[in-house]
Amino acid sequence: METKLISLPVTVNRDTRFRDLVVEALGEAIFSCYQCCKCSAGCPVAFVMDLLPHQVIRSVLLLQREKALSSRTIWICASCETCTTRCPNEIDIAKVMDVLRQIQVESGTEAKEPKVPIFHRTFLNTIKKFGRIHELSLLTNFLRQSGGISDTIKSGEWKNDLRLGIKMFLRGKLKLLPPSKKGVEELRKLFDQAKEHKKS
Amino acid sequence: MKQQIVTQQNQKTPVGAVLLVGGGVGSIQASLDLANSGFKVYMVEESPAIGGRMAQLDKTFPTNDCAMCILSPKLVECGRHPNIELLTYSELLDIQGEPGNMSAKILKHARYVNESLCTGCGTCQEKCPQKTLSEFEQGMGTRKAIYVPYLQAIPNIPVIDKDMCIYFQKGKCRACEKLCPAKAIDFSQTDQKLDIQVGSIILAPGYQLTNPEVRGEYGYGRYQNVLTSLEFERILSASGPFQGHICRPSDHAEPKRIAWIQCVGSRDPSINKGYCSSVCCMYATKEAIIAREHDPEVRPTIFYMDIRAHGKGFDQYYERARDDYGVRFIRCQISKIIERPKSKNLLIAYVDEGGKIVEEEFELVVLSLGMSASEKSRNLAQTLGIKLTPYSFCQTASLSPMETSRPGVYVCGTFQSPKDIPETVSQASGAAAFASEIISSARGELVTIKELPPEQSIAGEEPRIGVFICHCGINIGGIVDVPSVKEYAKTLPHIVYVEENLYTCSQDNQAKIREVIQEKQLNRVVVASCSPRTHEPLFQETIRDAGLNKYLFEMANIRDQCSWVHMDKKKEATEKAKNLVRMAIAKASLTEPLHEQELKINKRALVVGGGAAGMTAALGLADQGFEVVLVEKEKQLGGNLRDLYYTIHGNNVQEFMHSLIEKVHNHPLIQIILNGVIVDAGGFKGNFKTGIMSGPGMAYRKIEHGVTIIATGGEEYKPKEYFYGHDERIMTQHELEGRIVHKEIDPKDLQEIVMIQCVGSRIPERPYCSRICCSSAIKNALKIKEINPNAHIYIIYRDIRTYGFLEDYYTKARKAGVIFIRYDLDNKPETSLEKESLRVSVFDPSLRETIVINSDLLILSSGIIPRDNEELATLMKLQRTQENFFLEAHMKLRPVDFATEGIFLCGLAHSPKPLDESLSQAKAAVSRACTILAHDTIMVSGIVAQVEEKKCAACLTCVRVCPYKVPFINEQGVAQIDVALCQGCGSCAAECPGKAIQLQHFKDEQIITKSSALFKENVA
Amino acid sequence: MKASFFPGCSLEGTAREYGESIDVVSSFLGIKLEELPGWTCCGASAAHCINEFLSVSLPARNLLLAEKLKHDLVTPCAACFSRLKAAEKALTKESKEIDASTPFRGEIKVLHLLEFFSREDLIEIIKDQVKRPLSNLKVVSYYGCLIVRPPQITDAKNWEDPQALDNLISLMGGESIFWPYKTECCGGSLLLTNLDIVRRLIGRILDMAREAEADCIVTACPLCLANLDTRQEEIGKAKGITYNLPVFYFTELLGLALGLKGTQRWFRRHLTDPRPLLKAKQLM
Amino acid sequence: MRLSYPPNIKIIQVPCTGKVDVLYLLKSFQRGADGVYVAGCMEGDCHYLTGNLRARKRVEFTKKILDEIGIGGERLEMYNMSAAQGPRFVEIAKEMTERIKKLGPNPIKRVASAALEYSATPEKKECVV
Ligand SMILES: Cc1cc2nc3c(=O)[nH]c(=O)nc-3n(C[C@H](O)[C@H](O)[C@H](O)COP(=O)(O)OP(=O)(O)OC[C@H]3O[C@@H](n4cnc5c(N)ncnc54)[C@H](O)[C@@H]3O)c2cc1C
Ligand SMILES: Cc1cc2nc3c(=O)[nH]c(=O)nc-3n(C[C@H](O)[C@H](O)[C@H](O)COP(=O)(O)OP(=O)(O)OC[C@H]3O[C@@H](n4cnc5c(N)ncnc54)[C@H](O)[C@@H]3O)c2cc1C
Ligand code: SF4
Ligand code: SF4
Ligand code: SF4
Ligand code: SF4
Ligand code: SF4
Ligand code: SF4
Ligand code: SF4
Ligand code: SF4
Repeated sequence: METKLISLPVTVNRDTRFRDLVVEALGEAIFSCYQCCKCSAGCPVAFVMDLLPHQVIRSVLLLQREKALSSRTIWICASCETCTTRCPNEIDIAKVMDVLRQIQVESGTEAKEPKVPIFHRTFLNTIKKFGRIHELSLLTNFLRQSGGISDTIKSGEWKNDLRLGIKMFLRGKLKLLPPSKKGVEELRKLFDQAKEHKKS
Repeated sequence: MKQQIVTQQNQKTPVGAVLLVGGGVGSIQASLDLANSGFKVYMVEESPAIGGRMAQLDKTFPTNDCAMCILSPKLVECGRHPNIELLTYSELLDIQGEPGNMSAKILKHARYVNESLCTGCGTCQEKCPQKTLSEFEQGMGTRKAIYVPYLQAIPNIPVIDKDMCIYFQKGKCRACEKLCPAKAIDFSQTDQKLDIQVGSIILAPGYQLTNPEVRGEYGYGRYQNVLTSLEFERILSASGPFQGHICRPSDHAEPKRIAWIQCVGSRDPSINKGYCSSVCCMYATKEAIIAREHDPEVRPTIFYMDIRAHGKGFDQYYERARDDYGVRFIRCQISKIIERPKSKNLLIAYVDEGGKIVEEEFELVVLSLGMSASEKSRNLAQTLGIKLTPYSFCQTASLSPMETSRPGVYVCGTFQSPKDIPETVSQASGAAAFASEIISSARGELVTIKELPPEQSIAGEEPRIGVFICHCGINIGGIVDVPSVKEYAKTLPHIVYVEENLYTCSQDNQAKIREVIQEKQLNRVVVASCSPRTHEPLFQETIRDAGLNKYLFEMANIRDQCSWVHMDKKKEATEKAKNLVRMAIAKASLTEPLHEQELKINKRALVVGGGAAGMTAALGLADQGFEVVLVEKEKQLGGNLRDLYYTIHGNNVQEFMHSLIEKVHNHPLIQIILNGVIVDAGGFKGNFKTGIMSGPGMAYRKIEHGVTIIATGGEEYKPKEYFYGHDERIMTQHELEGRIVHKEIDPKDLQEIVMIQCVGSRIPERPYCSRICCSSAIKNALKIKEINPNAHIYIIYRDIRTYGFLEDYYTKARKAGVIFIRYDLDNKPETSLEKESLRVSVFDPSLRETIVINSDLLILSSGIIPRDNEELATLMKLQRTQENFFLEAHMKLRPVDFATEGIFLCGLAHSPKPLDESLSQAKAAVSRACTILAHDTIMVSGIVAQVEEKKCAACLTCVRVCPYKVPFINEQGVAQIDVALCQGCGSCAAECPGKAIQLQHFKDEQIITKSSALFKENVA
Repeated sequence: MKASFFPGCSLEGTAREYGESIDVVSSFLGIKLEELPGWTCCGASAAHCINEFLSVSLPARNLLLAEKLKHDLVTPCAACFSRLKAAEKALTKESKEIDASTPFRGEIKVLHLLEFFSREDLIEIIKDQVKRPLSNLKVVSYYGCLIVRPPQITDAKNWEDPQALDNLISLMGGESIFWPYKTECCGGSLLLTNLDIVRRLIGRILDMAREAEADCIVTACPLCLANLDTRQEEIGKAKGITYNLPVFYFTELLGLALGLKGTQRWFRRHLTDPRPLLKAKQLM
Repeated sequence: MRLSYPPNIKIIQVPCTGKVDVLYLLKSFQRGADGVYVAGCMEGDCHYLTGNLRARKRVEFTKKILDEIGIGGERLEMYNMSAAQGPRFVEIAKEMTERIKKLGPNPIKRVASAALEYSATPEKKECVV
């Protein structure tokens, strides 16, 4: 008989702790998924995903923690909310992605698309520092953190980026000085509180 | 005691009339059942004509019958029935009173056409200058301000749409009034209120399509080439806006790549449409097949979630679509349709079988929209104080889906839950049984029975023929030179009288025909006019009223077959009209009076099978006042109910069964025969004779009865698959249910449970869906979850078929954490059984990997097979399907009748179905049976085959040929045909080598003379 | 007409012309948009991705500030709008312990600038004041994701086929072209991390605008504009086509149609220069 | 729908095409019909279950006889159509007329052309044309 196996058989897990975390954040709704694939069919970035959105939901339901957390998908999801908007079962798939990202970050392991969480962290750090985003600082910090500078140089992208940067600058679109640190004190408190609200 | 007398005095006697709300196929069926079993019927329909949605459909699944062809005869019958009063363009405002005696307030909207004067000639419609979009054509075609909704509409009386009429809007025009030859236009009409006394009410207001705009991502209304399924039906229809030519709205090009998107507005809890609409999977399949038939280059694609082919013959239909018609089924819900700005083609992205995203271009997309209750019917229910479900359908008792929350008011069809035509029809009959039960004592009190004059004998007379030639306004007269046809007719042999009329069918001309018959001593009448389809019965009635046998009437079809189809060839049309008249006269001169035999009806019923269906049928008939003999082959009643404990809705089945058995035992009109075996059977509708052996001594009895109901049921298939029988952890759903109830299994001890669906069903050996096993599995899974919420349950399925509101239980099960894993026939789950471990491995198509579950129990959802019924089928000459379920007379419109008249079927004997549907169907069988039992005698059609014994060589040809197995070789060694059984098809006559058989009214001589008459002139 | 204004971080940087045009147009229309004093970043796409608590508390802080001022909070950025609305819903659902002393009472509304400009009274004024109708200008409206999605958060009514921009275009005498990509995602949040994905997304949108024979695109979000405007050249080059599809903020077009000063300055800031088009259409 | 078809076609109703006798077909030709066709319901859709299948067999058989006696089997045909197929009805009427015109008049007689149709279940057949 022709076999259609793509990977080795997986024995179903009985440990539900991972799924419980997601359910805690999203409610029982996630169980109601009937795998209709509507989320995946409408996802603008599905073409570069390793796990399609419906498969992400499925892996949560089938207790496959590793599969979900080590996916590229959770990082390249553009948070466009298309899936959430159209899911017939009112599953907030975009939020599932968020929750999985949060769990992944807290797990301390390396993300499949490491640049993305680095970017987000840099972003939040910028806020923490200035209260608002200063695009230039964000950009340079991110490039430094993610090793992006050498990447872009290697790929030759830097020429593009440089050209773009110069154009932006010439058009007055790059603000050079960071904003004054309004409300930063208050924000610090929030960031501290945030640490107490870890997932696991 | 005293009190009882008082209440009895207060109670008015029941009224023998029923009010039907709605004029769709459901209502039509219920009204015919009721009117034919002795009750007066009022049918209130809000639109100008009856027919409902079915009239708009092209073909119908799974037989692909033309919807209009099979509906039209029923429409005509309703329109002509003396005991059915059609109140079209009307609505029910309110009801008052008690069950059995209610008064209904009805608002009859002004039609502005006098119904008794209008002859339906259509002149007004043709001449009216004001065009508007036709609702019937879903806005894709036009109609006039004065209009009949569709061609075959009943009543064929137009109505003026006040909002569109120029006269009403601007005070000028009145063209219709001027041109109406019957002077039927009446602008002074006003809305009228009527009060009608009835005993009971049936609501059948049907459904409306769910608004496609609830799912804006599909662009309906924005994208021209995105259509609703009903719009597509009209496009397919030969009488539709494009004459059945498939073309798309944007550029009228022929689309080749057509996609259907399923479940639009159904199975969508996010918009409070959590239910499945039950019909859209099948109608999309049908539309795809028909599109392919119209144009073999069409490449249909259906995007679906589960194919719900849960009805009789549906799975085979679906497979044929896929395998023979190349319909592509892709399991993916579509997120969005994108219209390409220039070509207006439509892009659809989907996930293919291999888990890849594919974008494909289509030229036309059809949205398979679901059913919703209309706002109007919701309001009506509210005024009547009838409870609705959360989805705004009519709420009913869970084991009695025809009873509303208000006593005396019943429901049927799609207002109760989404369903197809056969289920609507069957439920309609069921509702009719309920509605008539409470007024059965008033049966026959309000019906009209016509007194007829004695028939005059014409024996030995030469033919004296009268000919009436109709102008049909200008329909005939405008093309055919009627006066010259008249002059010509006068020259033909046997003609005593010829007359032309503007409208031969009008009331006054009917009177005229009667007069002329008397005056001129006519003994044959020929009318040259429109069409026998609609008018032959009318003229036959007229000559019968004048004392002539109705078979002495003959019609020449000079409108539908002449003037209408040769409009541009007036001369030829006139010539042809003459030919047709000559042919009709030739045939008329040879017609003979035929006598419809009157047979007495035995008012007893035989019910075979003492399960839920059989017992319910027996009780139903007995409650209508008829004697019943109930035969059960086992030693006790109950059938499958004996080991069924709860339904998915939570009913206590054992309690239900015991009370049913008790009622059956205690009913004075029911006689029960246990351990009964049917050993011989004979007779015909109204007069059957059946031999039964019963009891320990196998005593023989002959039962005489007028009708038979077959309720021999079905049983669980005992699996041979998945190690069933080799391990006590492996069992069927049915067995699981029993073990839980009897505490042999405690769900608390279970961690992991696997259920496998479609065991023994939907496989080449048994290609049908057993319909109930999906919900049985869900029922039991929910039961386990209720007791042990931590149990992990995996249901391995092919398609989940929780049609209608059952979908809610599927949703509930998922929410409770039951995991559903899909498999294909070529990728079945595998089990391995070792001492300790019971492992099931299955390929999960979502994650595309094989999953292995270590299970505590393996539950097989095995299918339903019919009980052994071969002998019974042979004895009673009953037809069966390939799978040995019994076969009804017509899949769509006669779902509980056998082809053999007087025999009905219900329950699992017909096909697998859950308890509530078996009970409804049993009621339906009761209603159908009552249409016979209500009468004292029946007339047998005069058009039957007769054997000339001398010529018969007993060659057995007729015995072989007759589709109804009527002819047999009698004791004299010649063929004999029972007139009560013969359907009059003429097959035997055509094949009898000795020409020993003649079909009355279509004798060889008559047909040959008629056809030869065409050539008389040429050859002479 | 008064409202608190939450400009969002990019209005001082990449979206300068948006900020400038908002100022000019709103003061012309007699609207007082008062910058929320002490506002801080809403967390944009970063917070909700990696920190649930911050995803609500960052925008919530601003919401609470605004409630004190008792005016509705208007923001010109889709991402800010989305985050503020999400916070609004979260706060009204279960009063979270953000700042227990001043719980959110839900007395003010969060509005996107586009919504605000679609108020009937403003529409009436704009209709009367159009000086230079955008005749013959074929415009496709691009709303992007977060102004409309998900409707449970945004309270959008016609989320699959929004109309606000199209209505404004028609109001200004332009030709609003129907196209199917009004709300298709441009990948904004991936701009810095996954440029190749973003290029593909933008490329599709630009292709569709071309197929619809549009002259230009109008948006109501700094991120959308940045994405669609800045990368046209490089995407086109890879495919061997020149898009040359100017992208406008709707307020810029309003400025143009209302005949206000300063438009030149705004248009100069665009990477895909709109001036040749506007000249060709005799709008400049 | 009122589509037009050639007026040389005359319809003879029978309860079911199952009633169409070989005799009728032959007689028609004997009397001078140039062509005859039998219009039955779609296969599998017969109102009387199997009448149309029987009719087809008989028509095939009669065609052979016609060939043998020199009239020609092409003058006889059996068609299946449903009552909704008005256009098809017309198409067949035209097709048959064309065919007969090509064949010329029935060799038995010399005069004009006429075709005869035996049509089943009249109540269904006509509603469309
Ligand atoms: C596109 C499509 C294709 C289909 N194809 C098939 C098929 O191939 N086979 C099949 O079996 N089924 C098919 N169906 C389903 C079929 O249409 C229904 O099963 C059937 O019409 C139900 O009949 P009904 O009598 O319940 O309701 P309806 O046909 O809806 O009739 C109800 C009638 O009641 C009238 N009415 C409504 N409210 C009131 C009121 N308040 N007062 C008075 N009158 C009222 C309406 O005007 C209407 O005439 C299809 C459905 C659709 C949408
Ligand atoms: C395994 C199984 C599980 C089911 N589970 C559910 C469920 O969970 N929920 C639900 O709603 N429905 C369920 N059903 C369906 C439900 O049981 C039936 O719809 C209902 O019982 C009606 O059955 P019936 O009367 O038509 O047939 P049966 O119950 O089969 O009764 C037929 C009776 O006729 C007798 N009989 C047969 N042949 C003859 C003969 N020649 N002469 C005399 N007597 C004869 C039989 O002995 C039997 O007593 C199930 C059915 C089966 C088989
Ligand atoms: S759209 Fe919703 S129900 Fe469908 S697969 Fe995605 S999450 Fe599941
Ligand atoms: S939110 Fe993420 S997963 Fe959902 S459609 Fe958008 S990109 Fe895809
Ligand atoms: S009066 Fe009205 S209905 Fe009559 S013809 Fe004129 S427009 Fe038509
Ligand atoms: S013209 Fe008169 S009789 Fe004819 S259909 Fe119209 S109203 Fe009826
Ligand atoms: S699954 Fe149900 S609702 Fe969906 S298309 Fe099929 S029948 Fe209709
Ligand atoms: S009988 Fe005459 S008037 Fe009546 S409908 Fe027929 S053709 Fe018309
Ligand atoms: S399990 Fe039963 S009801 Fe479900 S699809 Fe299979 S055969 Fe049909
Ligand atoms: S006419 Fe038809 S039904 Fe009657 S005996 Fe002959 S073949 Fe049978």
